[in-house]
Amino acid sequence: MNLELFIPELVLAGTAIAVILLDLFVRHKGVLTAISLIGIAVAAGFAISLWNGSPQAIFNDMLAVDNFGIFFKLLFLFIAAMVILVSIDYVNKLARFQGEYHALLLFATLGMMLMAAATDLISVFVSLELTAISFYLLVGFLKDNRSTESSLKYILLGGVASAVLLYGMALTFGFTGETQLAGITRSIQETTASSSLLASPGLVFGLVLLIAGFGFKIAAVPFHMWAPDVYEGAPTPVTLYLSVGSKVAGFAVILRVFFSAFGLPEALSIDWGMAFAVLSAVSITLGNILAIQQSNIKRMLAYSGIAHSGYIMISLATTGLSGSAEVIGQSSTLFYVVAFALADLAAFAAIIAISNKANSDLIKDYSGMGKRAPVLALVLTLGLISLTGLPPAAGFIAKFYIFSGAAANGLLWLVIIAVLNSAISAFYYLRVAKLMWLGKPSGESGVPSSPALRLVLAITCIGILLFGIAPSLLIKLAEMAAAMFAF
Amino acid sequence: MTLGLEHFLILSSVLFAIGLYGALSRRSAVVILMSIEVMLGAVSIAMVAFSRYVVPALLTGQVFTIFIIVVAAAEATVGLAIIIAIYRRRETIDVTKIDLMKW
Amino acid sequence: MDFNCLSIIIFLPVAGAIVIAMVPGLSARLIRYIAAVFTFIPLVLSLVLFCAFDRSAGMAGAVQFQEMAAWIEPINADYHIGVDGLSMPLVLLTALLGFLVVLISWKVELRVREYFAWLLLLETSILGVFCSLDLLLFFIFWEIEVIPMYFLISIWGAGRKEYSAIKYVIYTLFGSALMLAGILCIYFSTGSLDMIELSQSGLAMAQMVIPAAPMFFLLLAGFAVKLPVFPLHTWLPDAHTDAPTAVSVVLAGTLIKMGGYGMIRICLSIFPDSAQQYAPLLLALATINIVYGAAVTLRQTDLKRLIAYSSISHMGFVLLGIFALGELSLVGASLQMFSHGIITGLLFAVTGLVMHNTGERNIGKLGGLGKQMPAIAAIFTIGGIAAMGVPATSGFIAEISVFLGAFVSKAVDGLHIYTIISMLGILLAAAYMLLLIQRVFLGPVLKKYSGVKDADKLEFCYCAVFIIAIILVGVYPMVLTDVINSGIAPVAAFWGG
Amino acid sequence: MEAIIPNSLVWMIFLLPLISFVLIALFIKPFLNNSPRISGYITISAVAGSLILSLWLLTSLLNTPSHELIIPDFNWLIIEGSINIHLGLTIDMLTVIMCIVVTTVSLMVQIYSQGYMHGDPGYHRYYVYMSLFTTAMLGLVMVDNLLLMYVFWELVGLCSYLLIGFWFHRPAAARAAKKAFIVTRLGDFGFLAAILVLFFSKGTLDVSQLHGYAVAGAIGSATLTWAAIGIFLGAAGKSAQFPLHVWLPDAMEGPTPVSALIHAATMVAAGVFLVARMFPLFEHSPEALSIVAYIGGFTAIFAATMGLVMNDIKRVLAYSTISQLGYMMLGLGVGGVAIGIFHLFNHAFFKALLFLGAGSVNHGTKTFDMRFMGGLRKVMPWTYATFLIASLSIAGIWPLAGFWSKDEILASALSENTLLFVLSMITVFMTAFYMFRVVFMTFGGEYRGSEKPHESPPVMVVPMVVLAVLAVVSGWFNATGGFSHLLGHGESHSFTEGFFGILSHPLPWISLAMAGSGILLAYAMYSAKWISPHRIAWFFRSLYVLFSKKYWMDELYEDAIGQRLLSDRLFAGMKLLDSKVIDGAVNGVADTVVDIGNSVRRAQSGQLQLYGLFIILGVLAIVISLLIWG
Repeated sequence: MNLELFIPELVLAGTAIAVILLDLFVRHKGVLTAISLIGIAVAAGFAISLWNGSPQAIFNDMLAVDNFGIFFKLLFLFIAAMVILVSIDYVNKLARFQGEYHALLLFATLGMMLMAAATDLISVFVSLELTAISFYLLVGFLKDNRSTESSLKYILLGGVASAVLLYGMALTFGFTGETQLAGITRSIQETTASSSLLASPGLVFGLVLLIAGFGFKIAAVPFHMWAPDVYEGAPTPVTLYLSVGSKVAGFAVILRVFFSAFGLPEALSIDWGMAFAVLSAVSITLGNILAIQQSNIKRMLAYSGIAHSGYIMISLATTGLSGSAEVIGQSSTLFYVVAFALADLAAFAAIIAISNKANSDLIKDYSGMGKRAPVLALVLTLGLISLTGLPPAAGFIAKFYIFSGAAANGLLWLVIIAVLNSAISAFYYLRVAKLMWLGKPSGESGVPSSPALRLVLAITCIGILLFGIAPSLLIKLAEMAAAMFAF
Repeated sequence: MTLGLEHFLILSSVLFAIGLYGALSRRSAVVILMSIEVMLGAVSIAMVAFSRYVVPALLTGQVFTIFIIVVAAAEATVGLAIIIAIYRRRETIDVTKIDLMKW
Repeated sequence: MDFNCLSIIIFLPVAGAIVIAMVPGLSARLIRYIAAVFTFIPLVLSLVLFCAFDRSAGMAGAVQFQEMAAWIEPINADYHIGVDGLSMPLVLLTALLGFLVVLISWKVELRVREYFAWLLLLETSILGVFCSLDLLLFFIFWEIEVIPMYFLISIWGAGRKEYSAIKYVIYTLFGSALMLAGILCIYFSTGSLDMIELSQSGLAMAQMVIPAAPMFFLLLAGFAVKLPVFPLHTWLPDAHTDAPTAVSVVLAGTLIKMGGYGMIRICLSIFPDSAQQYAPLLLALATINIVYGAAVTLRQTDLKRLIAYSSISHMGFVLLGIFALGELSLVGASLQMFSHGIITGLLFAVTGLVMHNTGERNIGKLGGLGKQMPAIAAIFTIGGIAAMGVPATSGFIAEISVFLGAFVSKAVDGLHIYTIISMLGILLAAAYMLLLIQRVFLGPVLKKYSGVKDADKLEFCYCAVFIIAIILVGVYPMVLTDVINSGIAPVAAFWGG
Repeated sequence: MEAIIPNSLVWMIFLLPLISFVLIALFIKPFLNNSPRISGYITISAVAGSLILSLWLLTSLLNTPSHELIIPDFNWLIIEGSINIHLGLTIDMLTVIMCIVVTTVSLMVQIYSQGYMHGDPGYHRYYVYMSLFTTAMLGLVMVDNLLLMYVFWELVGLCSYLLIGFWFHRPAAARAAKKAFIVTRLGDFGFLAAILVLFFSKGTLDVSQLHGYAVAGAIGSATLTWAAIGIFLGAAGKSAQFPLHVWLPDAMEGPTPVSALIHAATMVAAGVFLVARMFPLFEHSPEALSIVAYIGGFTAIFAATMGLVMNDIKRVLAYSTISQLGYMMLGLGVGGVAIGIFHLFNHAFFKALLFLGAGSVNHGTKTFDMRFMGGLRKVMPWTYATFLIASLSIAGIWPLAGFWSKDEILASALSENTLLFVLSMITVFMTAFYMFRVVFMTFGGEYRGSEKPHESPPVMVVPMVVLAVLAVVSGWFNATGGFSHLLGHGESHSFTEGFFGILSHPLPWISLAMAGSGILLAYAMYSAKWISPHRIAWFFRSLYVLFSKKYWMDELYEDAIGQRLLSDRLFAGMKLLDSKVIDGAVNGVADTVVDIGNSVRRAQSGQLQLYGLFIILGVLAIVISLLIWG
């Protein structure tokens, strides 16, 4: 086995451990941030060097090293770096356990990287749990009423969801005799002719349980109900990571698992494609409708995140329905998650700075922010515009890309539901923008932001506009990453 | 009567249902955590049974089960820690009263 | 042309917006001058293009001043712009109004920097719509307009401004959402986003996954909201009523023209058969727009709301001209778009002056202003006369072309009836305009308005520009019809000229 | 002036007033607002120039065998294969006669206005409008294309609007202006429809081409009839024919010279001109022609009845105008172009004179109400003399102008339709009565007003004298049928035996008797006071009320139809529909979405076990739906 292929993960694990250990010795906690960032940078460097090599399997086919995985790994590393940077401004609330905080962030990142690479149900499960457990802790990190409540809700519901997922895996394993994703496909193909495997509801039931288990991760309706509560109570950087990291990782896993194991039309791909289409319609609609009335901005973004999961699920549905001939479903997922991550990062970075100052997450306290902190307000507005899906932000191209795949695969009805919902979503996104620019400021003082935060703001803004105006590059990368699915 | 796969599966699904019922109905967070453990146990049984009956030559299911056990332990640990943290602040672990955040 | 004139026209305003927004420490006065310069140059350039536009018969339908660059290769989207006879006048109109609204906004004192930045961004977006030859590019420009409009109405507006602003946005987004779906369908039926290619080959290259009719209606929905077509029109009165003067001018002058433009450029050119099949429905709606819009106008009591409703009626003529599917009627529709742009632009501008100088917008409370503000009264009367379609103004030429064209068009059955009913519109137009003039400017002088200001030099100047344009087109329509016809001829050829 | 007029000078007939308009509007009014009289001089010289050129044009035409001139044209609106409108002039006798009428009356009125409008704050504005009107009126009679005729048709209407509302601070003037425009536009609806029909049918709007098609029978008879009716509807609006006559009496709110020029001599006659211009169409549609005749005949007597009872001098004249316009229409309908136009020609002079006289009286007494006049023959002798001449002329007393044209109409009516003849004979009586009622009430008896009356200045009197001369002699042009001959259209029913020869027929004696008895009755009631007008009014009280209330047509149009039915019911209903139903639906949908959101939100109760339950329910839902549809 070639361990070189595993270097990024090793570096990250090493960094995490190093951070915990260093925490015991160093006084200046800024060092921890620096080390974490360096570790991420090094890991990213190695990951880049692996880009576009021939796909390989490691650890007995437990993990794959391919463009698809690397694309996500780089994305997670980028997001992690951004989250660490914005956490600096949040640090007064996390003063005590900085080492653990960073280490947990890194472990969560590691888990997500493994999720993107996992090619066996076992490794999928383990990496999923690594991520989840790190997050259970991170969510409760503030130890106040809300934070702990979030954490409790998350872990208990997460436990149930894990059990459901596992039962699905067990059934899949039981009916195919394989935990290897590729093996499952093979087994299904072999038995299609001879036995009535597919006719038995067992495998379908297993598939449904898998959908439910993963649906929990990506907060798809009706498995979404934890998300608003958890998002609201968690420390804001963690909320951010949860909404862009954990969710995106969920999609990475879903793509890999469903496409590798059930990707052929005869292997239920039409069934899960339709299931995702329906879930997507419900998620988009409910997410948007519920977001309208929210008064807490984090909660609003949680619901908006549910809607965005719905949009991404359109591409999953496309993937399921289009079969193996084209990769637009997958590549549009990849593009969308990047655009979504950038927009959410921008929005949350601004929210962190503002809520630090205002000591509140209520939307009404954003009144007049355009006067008090024009740059933050501008970035938040841009982020919201991108989330709405208006040009020239990346969110528009992302939606266009996803919808174009869906329209081509007979999902016009879903596209229409989705585009109409985009219009509804403008209502609550613009409400925040309106309040910031039109409302009366509650105070005179400006909102301070650290250089790190400003860096995040700058990077995300550039990203949003760059991928909104000249998306070719990212689309090409996404297509390269998705190319492994074409067979 | 010999024990067949279906017996194990019935056992497993009954156990899973019991665990699920417990998780959704009991008020104490600790009991819920235990119920989740029951569900995971149910899955383990199914896993091992499948392994034994479907692919007797391999140990896939067993290996999987070991991972499940490990993860369940980790999860329980973390869960208990969180429950303790909650109890410290609110002096209750009744999940129906932990509803600060809603709507 | 080596020199990328169109790109410069499109992007200069947004460059101005960036300068205004980013350069710190600009005084309000300087900002105004910057805005004026960054809109004046596009105006001059578009005038140059208008004059340089090749009107010869051989160039009929040809797109001129094209620029093309690869943009998003994976989905075949290009940066492709150019103008033909259909869009050239609208580009000119947009550039003209773009400059004039800066002058109209000269007295805005609230948050000057943001105001002009948004205004300039708005101009770029509209210009982009008229110049785009790629569906994705078109749609992007189409959507960009929403954000500036939202802020312009909700910050600088009056009355229920936030309600109106969000109503505008939601309506527009619903329309454009459906339009996006339509564009996607076209894209996946044909694999192309190039508007020229699509209009030339129609759906011939389509692998018809989706029948043409749904695509046609999806696209039409977006345009119908913008035009606006009954019953999708209720955003317009609200938006106009509460928008600041300059924004009303842009909204009435150019923004809603995007709807008519889109119908001709996309719905008609790409779906000639569907257009013909469903024309009776749209003609019926056009008739309703005209007559119903005018009838509702008659009962309005708010100055701006009245003019807003009159726009609905007037845009009905555009719809009538478009779906009569005759060459002359289409030329008439295009003329009406241009003409309505300058006429209603003028009316909103001068209404703004009345409201600003008297502080009153309720028609019932105004009166006798002809004595106190003679210049404004004269200007308004000229605008009103043009809106009634009195000859020697552009309104007459446009409406008569629509009527003549629609009446003689043989593409659709029953056009005679639609046309005759629509003619009631000009009768009602006379009624509401004269009633308005009578109530506001005529009658005994009211004491409470003694000493109100009349138009000052600047205001007089920009109104004069509008008036000159109105009269010029009215007296010598060929100045526009030559250009327009070169764009319309290939479209009209679908239904045998 | 033997030489043929150059084309460029033909254009100048139309362009001179236009230049005057532009000059005054763009330079004099903005920059020389304080220099009095200059606008008037410019306008007068421009119109005088046009008049001279018109006369030259007339002689040129007389010297041309075909009595027609072809003037090369300019492209105006050309869309290859769709429409082809050239701006060209058609110069035939009809045009020239109209040009002469328009420029003559206009010139007189402009001169008169120098006195009448002196010192008015809107003096320059007045001449702006007047110049524009003259331009448009000349354009209307000269152009050779139906669409361009419509252009100028509307423009004269616009000028009429502006001039009626000239004193716009008076609510009545503002209302009257609006009413005039809207009512005439109602008629224009028909004109426009006719244009559409003709364009649809033949693809051209060139007048001479349309004539050609009509004469050749190339236009279907139904099309032709509809087109002709449409055109007549337009004409009826402009010429205030029943039922669109209601605007003209109110239009008297404008300055009196305006009434003289626009609402007596020229613009209101444009409807008659239009029918004459398009006469070949009417000729080939008997139905349309009889509609013209009946409407004209009815309007003549109908308006006259109202003229009997009015106390406002201008209103009497207004109803008289409507009545005379009815005569003209009748003449067109029963006799042809020459007869109608000949009456138009004569009427222009004497009616303009009557209005100028009324203006002069008003200048002296500051009122239009005849109950506050009387005895003015002593203080205003010139006005009295000219007014009397005009009154005799309009009453149709031999050998004044009115006699000649009116008798031709009567003669034609007699040969065509007895009913119309009887009606118009009665009208002759009424005309004489109401005109002399005016004469006696105004100039006879003793002065009843408070203002000290005085004769008008020479600048006003001279035009009246000139017009008085014309009001006497203009009828003589056709004493031997010369006028009819020039116009050429149709057979002349007139007595062309010459100046005295006409008296050898019985008909003139009948009409003279009717007129004479009208005058006698007026004398008996208002001068000699043999019969009390009040007793007559009481005796015929129902008729009196009917006439003085103008048959309640204003109430019917404005209150019942305009306000109650349309505005308050239909339009208000539509507005309600718009705000409540259509917009309400939109807001309702939005509110519903929010409401749904609010109720669904309740499920998010904060109870984590409920959340878990939803996960399980979700699984079951997917399973069930897969079982059903999968």
